[in-house]
Amino acid sequence: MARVGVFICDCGVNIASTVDVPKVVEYAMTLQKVAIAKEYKYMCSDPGQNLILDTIKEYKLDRIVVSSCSPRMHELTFRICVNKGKINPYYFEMANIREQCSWVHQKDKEAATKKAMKLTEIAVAKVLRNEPLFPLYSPVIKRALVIGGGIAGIQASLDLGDAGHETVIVERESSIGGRMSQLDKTFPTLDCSQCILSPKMVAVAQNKNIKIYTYAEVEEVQGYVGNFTVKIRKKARYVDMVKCTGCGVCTQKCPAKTSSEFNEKTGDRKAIYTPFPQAVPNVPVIDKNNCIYFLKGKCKVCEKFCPSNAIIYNQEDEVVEEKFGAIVVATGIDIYDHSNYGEYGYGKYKNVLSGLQFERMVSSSGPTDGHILRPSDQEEPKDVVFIQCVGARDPSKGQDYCARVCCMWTAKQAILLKEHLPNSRAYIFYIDIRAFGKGYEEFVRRAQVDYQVTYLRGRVSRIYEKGKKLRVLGTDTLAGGQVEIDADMVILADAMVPKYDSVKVAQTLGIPYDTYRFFTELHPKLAPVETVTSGIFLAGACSGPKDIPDTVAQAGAAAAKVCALFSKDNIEIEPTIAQVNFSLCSGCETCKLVCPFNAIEMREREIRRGVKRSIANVIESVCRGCGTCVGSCYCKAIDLRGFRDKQIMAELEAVCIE
Amino acid sequence: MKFAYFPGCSLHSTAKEYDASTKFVCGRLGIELVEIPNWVCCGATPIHRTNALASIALPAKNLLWAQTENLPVAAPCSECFSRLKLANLEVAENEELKKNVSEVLGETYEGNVDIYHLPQVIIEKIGLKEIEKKVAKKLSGLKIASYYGCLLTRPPKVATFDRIEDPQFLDNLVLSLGAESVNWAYKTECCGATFSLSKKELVLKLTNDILQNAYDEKADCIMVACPLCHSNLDLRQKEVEKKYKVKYNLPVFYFTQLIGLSMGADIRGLGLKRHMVSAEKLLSSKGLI
Amino acid sequence: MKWIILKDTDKKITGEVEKISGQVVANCYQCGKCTAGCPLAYAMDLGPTRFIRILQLGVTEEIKKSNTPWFCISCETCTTRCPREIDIAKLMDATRIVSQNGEFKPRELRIAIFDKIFTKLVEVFGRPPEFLLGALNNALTFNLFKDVLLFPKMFIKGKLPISFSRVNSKAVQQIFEKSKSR
Amino acid sequence: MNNWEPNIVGFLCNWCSYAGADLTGLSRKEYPANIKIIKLPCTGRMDPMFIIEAFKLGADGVLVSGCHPGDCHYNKGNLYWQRRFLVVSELLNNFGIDKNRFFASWVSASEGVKFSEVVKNVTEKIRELGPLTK
Repeated sequence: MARVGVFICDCGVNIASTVDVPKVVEYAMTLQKVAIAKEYKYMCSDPGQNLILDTIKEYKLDRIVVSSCSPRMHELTFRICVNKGKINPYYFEMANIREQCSWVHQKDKEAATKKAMKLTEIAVAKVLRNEPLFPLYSPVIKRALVIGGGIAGIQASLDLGDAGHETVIVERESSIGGRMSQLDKTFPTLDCSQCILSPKMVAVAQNKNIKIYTYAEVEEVQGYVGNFTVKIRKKARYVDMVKCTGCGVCTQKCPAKTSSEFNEKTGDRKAIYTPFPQAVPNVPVIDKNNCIYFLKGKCKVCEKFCPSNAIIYNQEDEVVEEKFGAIVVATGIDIYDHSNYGEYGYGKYKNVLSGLQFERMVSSSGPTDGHILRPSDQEEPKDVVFIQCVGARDPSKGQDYCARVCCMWTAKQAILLKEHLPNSRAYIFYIDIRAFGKGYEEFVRRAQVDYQVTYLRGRVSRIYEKGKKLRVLGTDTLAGGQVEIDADMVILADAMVPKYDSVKVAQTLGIPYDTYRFFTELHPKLAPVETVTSGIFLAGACSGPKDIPDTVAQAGAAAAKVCALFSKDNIEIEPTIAQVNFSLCSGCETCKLVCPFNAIEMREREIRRGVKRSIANVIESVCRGCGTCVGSCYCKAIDLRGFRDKQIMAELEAVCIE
Repeated sequence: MKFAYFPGCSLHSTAKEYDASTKFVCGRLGIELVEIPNWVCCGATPIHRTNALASIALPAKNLLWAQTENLPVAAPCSECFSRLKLANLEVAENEELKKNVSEVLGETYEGNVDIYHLPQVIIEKIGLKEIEKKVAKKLSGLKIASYYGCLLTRPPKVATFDRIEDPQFLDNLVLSLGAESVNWAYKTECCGATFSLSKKELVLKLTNDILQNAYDEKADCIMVACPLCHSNLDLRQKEVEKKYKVKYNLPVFYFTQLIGLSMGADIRGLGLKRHMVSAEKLLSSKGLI
Repeated sequence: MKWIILKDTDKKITGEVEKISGQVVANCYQCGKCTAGCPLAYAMDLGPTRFIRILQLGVTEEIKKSNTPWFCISCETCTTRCPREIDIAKLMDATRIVSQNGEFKPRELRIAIFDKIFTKLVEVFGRPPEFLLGALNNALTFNLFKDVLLFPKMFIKGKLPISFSRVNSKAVQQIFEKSKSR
Repeated sequence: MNNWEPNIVGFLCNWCSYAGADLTGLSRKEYPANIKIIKLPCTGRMDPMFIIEAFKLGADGVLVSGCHPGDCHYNKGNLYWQRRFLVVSELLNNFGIDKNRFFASWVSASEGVKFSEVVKNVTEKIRELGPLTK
C-alpha cells in the first residue's frame, strides 16, 4: 500500500504571498493515497529536510512529493534527503509551484492557488506510478579536451596538466595566445600583456601532460560524461611541424602580401606566416587563399629557401579521433563590427579606428612599432576622441548588454596615448563608468587626474571628415550642452560578441546558448562554469564578456571541476533510460533507426520456448534517456524509465479530469 | 510601368518646375503617372504636431484610390512620401488605428499600398543602366552635391532603400549622368522646412550650414529631390548670403531637371528659368547649354 | 540651479504624452545622443535629453515652460540614432498635441499659430494655398512685412499662384471633425 | 458556461522549453494560469497518443514545446517530433477535434519572454474557440 507524503514549501514569501499554501495542504490531504501533507517555510533548508525525514518515520511514508521550486533547482537535494529516509530516490516527484506558478501568476492569487493544487495533484498521480531505480555506473576516461587556446584555454590546460591529467588543446589559429596576445598593456596594472602571457604559452608547450593541436577544429562530439569521442580536424598547414625549426626565412622571402588579421588589418603579413613573433608553436602556415603557388601554380619560393625541407605543398587535412572524459569550452569572442554605425564612419574614414586596431598601433610589435600615428598621413595626432559603448548597451543594434570591459579598456588606452604622446589631448565619451573590479576605480581616477583625460558624459551622434580633421558631434549631459571636437583620431571601444560560429559549436557539443549566442551556464550564480550537459564546462568569454582576471579565475574553476570529475574511477549516470518489453517487440528496427546515440542494437532472443526472434536491446551505458525511441515505437514495446507511458498518462488524467 | 502620382501641394505652386521635369523624365523612361483624382494635402508636419489621427487619415484618404485601383504610389516630395508611407505602415501594424482611420474616412483602408519616393521609382524600378542608355549629353565637369535632406532617409522604418547614414543612391545617379559627385557631410542634415514661415531665423542658420559645407567641398551646384528642400536652399539663398555676409551662388536643381538636361531637354521646358539662383551661367560655362 | 520638489511632481502630462506617442519614457537612459545630433538643440533651452528627463520625473512646470518640443523640426535624426529605439520626434509631437488639447499654453506662439493656420487652410481648401498661408501667418503674428520682398520675385518666376481652389473639402472637413471627437 | 476557463496541457522538453518556462518565472513575466505543464526529457518522447488522449480526457488545448531545430540536447529528438507533429495535426480532424486546438512551438532556455507570449497566445486562441464539446 503506497503512502504518499506531500510537503509544500512557502519559499519565504516567494510562494506564500501568491499561493494560499494552507489551502493547498488541505487539498493535498484529500488526494488518494496521501497519508500526510505539511507546510514549511523553507523546505530545502536543514530543518525542512529534517521535517521530511521525521514525517517519513512517523507516518511510514514510502513516496514523497515536494511542491516548491523548479526541479532544476532542488530535485537532487530532495532525492538525497529522501534516500536518507530509506526511500528510493525515484519514489520522489516535485511540483513546480514557484517558477511556473506563483511567480508568473502574481496578479491572480485565486487562480495561482488552484493551479498549485493541480500541480501537486499531478505530482502525486505520477509518484504513485513510479518505480524504484538504481544508479548505473560508467568508467571515467581521465583525459581532458580544451577547446580554444586563448588565455582561458591556456590556464585551464596548465591547471589540468599540473594536476597530472592528460590534456589536449585544440586551437583554430596557427598559434595559441588568443585575444590577449593582441593587447599591448593590461589594466589596471599596466603590465605588458605579451610579457605575462608568453611564459604561460611556453609552459603549456613544455608541459608533458599537455598536447597542443593548433590550426585544428573540433568536428564532432559523441558520447557522454566520462566518455566522449571527439573528431578533430587538423587543417593542412603545408609545413612539416617536426622538420620546421622556426627560422622564419620562408616568411622573409615570401613575395605575397595580404592584410594581417592579428594586426586587425592595420598592417600586412605574408602568405606564409606566423601571426606574431612569440607564436607557440613557432611553425608558420601557408594561407592557401593568398599563396601565389596555390593561386597560380608557380612560385615555390618558400620551398626553395627552406633550409630544413619542411614545406609540403600536397599536405592534406587530417581527422583524428580521440577519447576524453571531460571537455572545457574556451572558444572566446569576436569583436563587434563597428561599420554597423554609419554615423561614425568606421571603414569610411581612415582615422576612425576600433579599440583593437589602436591596441595594435600602441604595441611595440605592431605595424607602426608602437608609434601612434594618424593612419591618413602618418602624423602624430593631437586630439584623440574615445567613444565607449559602441555596439554595447544599444538595443537598436540588438546589443542590449554592457560590454563589461570597455570602460577600463578605454581608460587604459587614453593613458597609453598620454604616455606615448604627452602633449596630446584625450577625450572620452561615456554613458556610465563601470569600474567595479579591484583597483579599477582608482585606475579611472588616475586617468582623469594624473593624465588629465577629459571625460564627457554622453554619446556621440555623428562624426564626419572636415579637411584633415574629424569633426565629432557629441554632448555633455552634465554641463548640458552640445560638444564639438575637431579630432585627429577617433577610437571606437570594442564590444565583445560571440564567436561568429558559436551556434555551430554549441550544436556540436549539445550545449545551450542565449539570445546573443553566448553559451549558457548551468546556473548564472551557483554553477557558472558548468553546462546542462555534464562533463562539458565553460571558461572565459564564450559565456559572456569577461576581462582577463575573471577569465583566468573561471578557467581555474573549470579545471577544478574537471579534476573533481576525474577523482572518481566510475561515475553515476541517471537510470532514467529506455527499456524494451521483449514480448511486444516486433523487431521493426524503427527505434534503432531514430536513436541519436546508436544505443539500440538488435539481438536474437528466445521469446518463447524454441522461438527465436531478432528484437531490440538497449545498451544501457550508451542510452541517455531522450525517449525518441519510445515516441516512435509502433508496438509500445519500448518504454522510458521515469517517464513511462503509464506515468505520463497518470499526469494527463490529473490535468484533465477536474 | 504605371504609378498613382501624388504630386503634393508644392508641385502645384512653388515647385511647378519639379512637376514639369518629373513628367518629362517619366515620359521618356516609360513610367506612366496617373494623378490621384482630387487628392488633398498630406497634412505635412503641422498636422502631425496637432492631430495624431488626422495626420494618418489625410494620407490614407489619398491612398484609398490607389488601393481600389491596385496601383503603387509615387510621391516626388519627401514630406508627402514620408507621411503617406508612415500612414500606410502604422495602419498595417495597428488594428485599432485601422478601425479609427476607416471610421473617420467612411471607408476601410487596409494599409497595403506600395509607396515609393520618386527617386526610388526611377533608380530602383527603372535602373541606372536604363538611364545611362538615355543620356544624350553627359553632364561632364559638373560637380554636384546630392542633398537628401531629412525625410528621404529617415526614419529607418519608412526609408528602407539605402543605408541611413551616408546614403548613396542620388550620388550614383549623378555618376550615371556623367557628372562628378561631391563627397560632403551635410547631405542628410535638415534644412528646417517646417519653420520656413514661422521661425525663419532658425531656418537661415540651418540652410547656411548646408550651403557652406557644399561650397567648402567645392560643389558647383546642389541636387535635391524635395520641393521643400529646394525652396529653402534656392528661395532663401540670397537672404542667407545677406545675413551671413557670404557669397555662394549655388544653383539648386531637382534631380529630374538634371536627368532631363542630360536627355537633351530644353531648359525652359524643365523650368530652369524659374529658379531664384540662376543656373544658366554655370551650365553655359560647362558647355551644357 | 533650482530645487526639484519630488512631491510636487506629477505624471499627468507624461502619461498623456506616452499615450499619444506610444512611447515609454522610462526607456531613456540619458545617453544624450539625441541632443548631440539635434540640428536645433542650440536654440533649445533643455534639448531633447533633458526634456525627456523632466518628462520622466514629471516636473510639470518645466515641461510647460520648455521651448524644446516647440523647436523640434521633425527631422527624425534623434529617432533614427536613439540606441533605445525611442521615437523622440513623436514624443515632441505628442507634447505639442497635449498642449493643443488645452492642457497648457504653447510656449512658442508663432510656431503654434502657424500650425493652426496651416491646419485650418487644409481643412477649408483641401490643399492650402501658399499665398494665403504666408499672408495670414504674417497678419496673425504681427509681422506684416516678413518676406514681402520675396513675393514680387516669386510672382514673376511663377512660384506664387494666387488662386483659391477647393478640393474635396467636404471629405477633409469630415476627417477633421471626426478625428477631433476622439 | 460563464465561468468556463480553458484547460490547457503543456508538454515541455526538459532542456529548452522547461528551462525557458523557469526563466519566465525568474523574470516574473505573467501569463494566464490555464496551462499545466508536464515535463518530458525531450519532445522526441512525445507520443501522438498523449495528444489524442488529452483531448479525449477533456483538455481544451494542447501545447508541445521543445528546443529550436538544431539545438536539441539529444541532437535530433525534436526533429523526429517535428515530423510526428505534422501527422498528428492532420490526424486530429479525423477524431473530430479542431486541429487549431493543438499548438507546437520552439522555445529555448533563454526565451523566457517568448514562453509567456506563446502561452498568452495559446490561451487566447482556445478562449476564442470555446470549450471542447464531445
